[in-house]
Amino acid sequence: MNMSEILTTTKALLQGVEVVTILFVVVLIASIPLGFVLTLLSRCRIAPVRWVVNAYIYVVRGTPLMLQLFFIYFGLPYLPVVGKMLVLSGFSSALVGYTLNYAAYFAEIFRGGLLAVDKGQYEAAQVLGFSKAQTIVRIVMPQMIRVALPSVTNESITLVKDTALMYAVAVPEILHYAKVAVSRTANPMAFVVAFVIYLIMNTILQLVFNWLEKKLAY
Amino acid sequence: MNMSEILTTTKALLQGVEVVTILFVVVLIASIPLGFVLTLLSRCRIAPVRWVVNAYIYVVRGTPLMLQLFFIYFGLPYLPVVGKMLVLSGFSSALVGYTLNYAAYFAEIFRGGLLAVDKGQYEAAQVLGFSKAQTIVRIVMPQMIRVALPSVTNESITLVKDTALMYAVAVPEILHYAKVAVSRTANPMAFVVAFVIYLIMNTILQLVFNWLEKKLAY
Amino acid sequence: ACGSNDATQPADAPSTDAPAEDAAPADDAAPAEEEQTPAEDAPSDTVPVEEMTKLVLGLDASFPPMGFTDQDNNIIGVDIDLAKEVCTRLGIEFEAKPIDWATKEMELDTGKIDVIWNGMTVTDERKEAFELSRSYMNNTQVIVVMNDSTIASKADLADKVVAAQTDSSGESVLMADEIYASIKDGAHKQYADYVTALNDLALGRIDAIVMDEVVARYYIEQNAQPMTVLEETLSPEEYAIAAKKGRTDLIEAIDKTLDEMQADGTLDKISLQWFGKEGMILR
Amino acid sequence: MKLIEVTSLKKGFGNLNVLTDVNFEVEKGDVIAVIGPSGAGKSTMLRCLINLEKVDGGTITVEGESFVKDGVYASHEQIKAVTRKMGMVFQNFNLFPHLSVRRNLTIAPTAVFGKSKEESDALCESLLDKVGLRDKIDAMPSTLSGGQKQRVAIARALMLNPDIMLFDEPTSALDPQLTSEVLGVMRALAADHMTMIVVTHEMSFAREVANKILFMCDGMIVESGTPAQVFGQPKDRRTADFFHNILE
Amino acid sequence: MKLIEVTSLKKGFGNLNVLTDVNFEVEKGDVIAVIGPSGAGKSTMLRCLINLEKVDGGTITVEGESFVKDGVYASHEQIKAVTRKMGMVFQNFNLFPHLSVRRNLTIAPTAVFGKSKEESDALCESLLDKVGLRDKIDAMPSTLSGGQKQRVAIARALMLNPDIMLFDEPTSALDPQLTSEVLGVMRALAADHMTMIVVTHEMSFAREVANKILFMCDGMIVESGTPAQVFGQPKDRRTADFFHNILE
Ligand SMILES: Nc1ncnc2c1ncn2[C@@H]1O[C@H](COP(=O)(O)OP(=O)(O)OP(=O)(O)O)[C@@H](O)[C@H]1O
Ligand SMILES: Nc1ncnc2c1ncn2[C@@H]1O[C@H](COP(=O)(O)OP(=O)(O)OP(=O)(O)O)[C@@H](O)[C@H]1O
Ligand SMILES: [Mg+2]
Ligand SMILES: [Mg+2]
Repeated sequence: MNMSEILTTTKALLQGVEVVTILFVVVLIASIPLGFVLTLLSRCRIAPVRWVVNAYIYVVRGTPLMLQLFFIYFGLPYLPVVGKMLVLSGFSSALVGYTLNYAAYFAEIFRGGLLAVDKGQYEAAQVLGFSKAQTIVRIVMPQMIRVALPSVTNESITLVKDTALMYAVAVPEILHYAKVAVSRTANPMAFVVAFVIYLIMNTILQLVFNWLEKKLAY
Repeated sequence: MNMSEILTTTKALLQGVEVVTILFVVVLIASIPLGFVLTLLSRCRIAPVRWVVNAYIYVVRGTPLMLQLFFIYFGLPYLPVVGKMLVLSGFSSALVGYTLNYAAYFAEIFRGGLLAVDKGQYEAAQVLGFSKAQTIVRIVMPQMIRVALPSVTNESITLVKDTALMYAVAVPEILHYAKVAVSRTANPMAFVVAFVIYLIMNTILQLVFNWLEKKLAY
Repeated sequence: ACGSNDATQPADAPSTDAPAEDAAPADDAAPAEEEQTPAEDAPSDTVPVEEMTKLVLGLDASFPPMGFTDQDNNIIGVDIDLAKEVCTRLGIEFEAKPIDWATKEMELDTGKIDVIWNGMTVTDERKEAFELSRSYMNNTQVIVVMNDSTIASKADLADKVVAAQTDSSGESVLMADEIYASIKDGAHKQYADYVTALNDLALGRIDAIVMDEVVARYYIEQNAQPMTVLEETLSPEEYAIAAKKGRTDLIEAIDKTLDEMQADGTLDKISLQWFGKEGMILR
Repeated sequence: MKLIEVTSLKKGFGNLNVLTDVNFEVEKGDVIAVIGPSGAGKSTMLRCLINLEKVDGGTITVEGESFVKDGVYASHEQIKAVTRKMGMVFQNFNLFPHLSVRRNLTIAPTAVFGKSKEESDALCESLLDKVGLRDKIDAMPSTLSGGQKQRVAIARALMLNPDIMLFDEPTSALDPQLTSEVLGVMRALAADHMTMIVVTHEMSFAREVANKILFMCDGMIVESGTPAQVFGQPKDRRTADFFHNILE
Repeated sequence: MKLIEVTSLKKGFGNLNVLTDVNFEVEKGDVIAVIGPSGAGKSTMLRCLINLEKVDGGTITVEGESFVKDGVYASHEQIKAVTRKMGMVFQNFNLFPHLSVRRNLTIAPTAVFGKSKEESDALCESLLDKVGLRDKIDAMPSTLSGGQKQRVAIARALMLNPDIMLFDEPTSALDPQLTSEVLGVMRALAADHMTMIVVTHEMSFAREVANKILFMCDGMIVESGTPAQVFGQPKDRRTADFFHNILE
C-alpha cells in the first residue's frame, strides 16, 4: 500500500472522528453529573430509592453495553403507551445509552471518592453552620473530584474505545469505516490507521486530564 | 415467542458459555501474574526497561482490544521470518491478545496498589533481614492484593463482557450465538437471553470476589 | 464473472420515457398487518407506499460489488444503483443506511429501514420472516480455494477445514450438502465477514470457503488474489429484496419498477457497468 | 444566668452506655479543662454539646435557650440558632484541604451567613494576626505544620464570633514543640475572657490556665473543682488513680 | 571494645546537610536517650546506623566491625552481618497488618533465617509474656491498641536476639496512658541490660532510665553526658533554650 492510499484511508477514517468526538463530549458532560446524582441517591435515607439505584448500577455494570444499546434503539418503541414517543435515531439512542451506562460507572467511582473524604470534614462543616447541600457542594465535591479524577480519566479512555459499539445502532464510526476500507481493499492497513487514530485521541485526552489533575491538586 | 423456543434459544447460547468461561479463566490466571511482573518492571532501575514497559502499557490501554486481536490474528503471520510460525488459531490469538491486554490493565491496578503499601513496611522488612524478593513476596504482595482486589473485580467483570470481541477472530461466543438466533428466528428474544446470561455470570463472579475480599481482609 | 446463467434475455431497450406509470393499486391498504398483536407491535404504523417520501435501504456496507463503501465512504454497488433508479422512478428520496448485519431484522421491524437490499439470498426462513420481492439476480454458492490447493472438486473437501460466513446462505447450503459430514471436525468454521475468511484462506488457516460466486469473483479480480473458484458449485440461488412482513404494497411497487427497468434495458446497463457484461441482472 | 447548663445528660452507642449522667454548669469567662481516662466519654460529651451526637436524655441549655430538653430536641432552626453560639476545634484540625487559609476562614461567613467579602477578609486578617499566621494567609493547609494548622482552625472557629469555644484534645496530634504554639494561642484567648471548654491531656495547661477542672470517668463527672482542689486533694479514688498512672 | 562507635558521620538530602559531623560511642549496657528539637537529624542518625539511609561520609563500627568506613560501604553481606546485630522499633510500629501477632514475630526467624517453627514459636511466646501480650498471640494487628502494637513491635525486634535496640520516638504516636505501657516494657529491657538508643520526646523517661543523654541540634551532637549533667547544668545555650521551650 502506498502513501497516497494511506492518506485516502486516513481521510475516510477521519469522517468517523467527528461523530466519536461529539458522542464523547456529550456523554461525558451528561453522565458525570448524572453519576454523581446516582451516588447521592445510593446513599439516600429512603431504602427503596437506594435499592432501585443500586440495582440499576448492578445491572448496567453486569451486562454488555451493546445489548443495552439494542434495547434502547430497538426495544423502547415496543413499550406500551409511551413506545411511540421513544423511537430514537441511532445517534440519539447512542447518546442516551452511553450516558446511562457511563453514569453507572461514574456513580461507582464517586462512591469510592466520597469514602476518601474524611468524616471530620462533614463535622467541621456542620459546626461552621453549613447546610447539608452546602457541605456537599462546597466541601465534599471538590475533594471527592480530586480523588476520583484518575478513575474518571480511565473511564474516559474506555469511552473513546467504546464508541466503536455505536455501529450496533447503525451509526458509522472510525472502526466501521476501517472495516469497510479493509473489505474494499483487502488490506489491513486501515486497521493500523484506526489504531493510530485511537492512540492519538487518547493521548490528547490524557494530556487534558493530566493538566486538570495538576490544576485541581492542593 | 413461547417457552419452548426460549429454552431452545437458551440452549444454543449456552454453547457460548463454555468458550467464554475457558477464555476467562485462562486469561485471568495468565494476566494477573504478568501484570504484576509489568508493575515491577515499570519500577525497574534500568531506565530503558521502564520506558518499554510504560510505552507498552500506554499503547495497549489507548487502543481498542479488537484492533489488538486483529493484529495478533491477521498481522503476526505477515511478520518477516518468524511470521510463518505465528499463525495462531482464533482461540489461541484470543488467549494471547486478551492476556496481553488485561496484563496492562492489571499492571496499572497493581501500581496503584503498591502505592498503598506504606514505606514503613519495606523498612521494617529490611531491618528484620528480609531480602528485596522476600519483602515483595511475603510483605508487599499480600497487602497490595487486598487493596487492588476491588479494581481486579471490576476488571474481571469487564473481561466477561469483553469476551464478546472473540468473534472478531472467528471464535463464536455468547453474543454471536445470540445474533445467529435472532436472525434465524427474526425475534430479538435471544438478546434478552444473552443479557440474562451475562448478568448471571457476572453475579457469580462478584460473589466469588466478595468472598475472596472477605477472606483477604485483615 | 459468473457465466452460469441461463435465460439470457436480449437487451431490448424500448425505453418508454414515462418512468413510473404509478398505477397506484390503492386497494392494497395492507390489512394483513392487523394480524400481529397490536400491543406488542407499536412501531408498525407504516406509511403506504404512495405516501412515502423516502426509502431507507439497509445494508451491510461491505459486500462488494452488491453494496459496499468506496474510499470516500460513499455507499455504492449494484444494489445501490438499482435502488436509486427505483426510487427515482417512484419519485421518492433514497437513503442508504449501513447497519450491523446482525440487527437487520430489528432494523426492519422497528421501521428504521424500509428494505434490506444487499444481495440477500432467498431462503425459506426469510420467506417466512419478511415480505420478499421476486428475485432479481441469480447467484451460485461456490467453493473458493488457493491456486496451489489440492482441492479440485467438492469431494476433495473431505477432512479439510471449510469456512462460511455466519448466517449466510453459503453456510446453510454447505450444511445441507452430503459432503458436510466428512469435512474436518464435522463442522465448518464461522466468520463474521468474507474478508476475514478470505484473509485466513490466504494465511492457510482454512482450506476452502463456501461463498457467493458474485462476491468471490469480484474480490479475487479486484485484489489479484492467487485464488480460484472451483468449477463444481453447490446449489444455485437467488437474490431478493426484503421488506417488513405485511408491506406488500412496497414490495409490489419495487417489483413493478424493476420489471420496467428490465424492459427498458436499465438492468443490463447496470449489469454491464458492474460485471462487464449484460444479462447478469434479470427477473 | 449560666452560659451553659447541662443536666442529666445520657448517651449510649448500642448497648454501651457512654454518658450515664452528666451535669455541669459553665459561667461566662470560665476556662474549663475536662480530663479523665481514655474512653471516659469526654469527646462524646463535647460532641453532644454542639449537636454532633444526638443525646438519649437530658437537657442542654445555652444562654437560657435549650436545644434539647429532657431528651426532646427542638426544631431544626432552634438547634441551629443555639449551637451557632459555640465554635469547635478538633483534634485533627479538619481544615478544608482544598481551600487556602483565607478561604478556610471566610467560606462560612460569606457562603453560609452572607457576610460581605470585605468584612470577612478584614476579620480574617485580624484573626490571623492574633494567632501569628498573617503571612500564611494564602498558603494551602497541606503546607502548614500541625501547630500552624491548629492555629488556623482556632481562627476559623473565631470567625463566627462564638460565645463559647469547645476544644477536643487540640494538641494531642502535635509533638511537644508544636503544642506550645497552640497552647500559647489558647492562653491568649483565656486572657481575653473567652469562655472555653477544653478536653485535654495537657495537665500543665489544665493546671495553669483552667479555672475549673471536670474529671470524667465511666460516663460521669466524678469530680470537679479548681485545679488546686482536683490536682491537690482529689476526693475520688479514681481521680487519684488517674494522676498516679500518668507519668509526670 | 565499644559496642558502637560513630565517627564524623555526614549525611545530606540534596542541598540540605542534615548530619554535619556526628560522633559518639555506645558501651555495652548503655541506655542512651537522644533528644533535641525537631529537624535536628535524630531520626536520620538512627536510620543511618541501621542502614536505612546511606551516609555521605564517616565510619560506623559495631562490635569492632565497620560496615561503612570513611564513607565507603563494605560488601552487601558484610553490611547485612553487621546491621543484623541491631533491632529497630519505629514510631509507627510498622507491624505487618496482614499477619497475626504470632506470624509478625516468627516470620523473620523462620522465613528469612531458617529457624524451626517450634523454636520460633517458643521464643515468640516467651517474648509476648515479657511484654504482657501472651493472650494476643492470635490477634491481628488492626485489633490492637497503639500501645499494644508498639509492644508487639518491640517483641518482634527482640525475636532476632539483637545486641542493640534502636527506638525512634516509640511513644509519640500514643496518648499518655498508652505511652506508660510501652515505657514500662522499655524500662524492663533496660533493667535486663539491653543496650538501647532511644530517640525520644519523653523527658521523664530520658531522665529516669537513660544513663547517657545525647542532645542533637543542627546535625551535630552539641552536648552529651549523664541526665543530671545535661538536664541540670546544660553547657550549650541551645540545650538550655530547648528545655526552656518545651512545656514541663
Ligand atoms: N460512634 C461511636 N460508636 C460506638 N461507640 C463509640 C462511638 N464513639 C465513641 N464510642 C465509644 O464510647 C466510649 C467513649 O468514647 P469517647 O471518645 O467519648 O472517650 P474519650 O473520653 O474522649 O476518650 P479518649 O481520651 O480516648 O479520646 C468509648 O468506649 C468509645 O469506644
Ligand atoms: N528523605 C528525606 N529527604 C529530604 N529531606 C529529609 C528526608 N528525611 C529527613 N529530611 C530532612 O532532614 C532534616 C532532619 O530530619 P530528621 O527526621 O532526622 O529530624 P528529627 O530530629 O528526627 O526531627 P523530629 O523530632 O521532627 O522527628 C529535616 O529537615 C527533614 O526535613
Ligand atoms: Mg476523645
Ligand atoms: Mg524524627
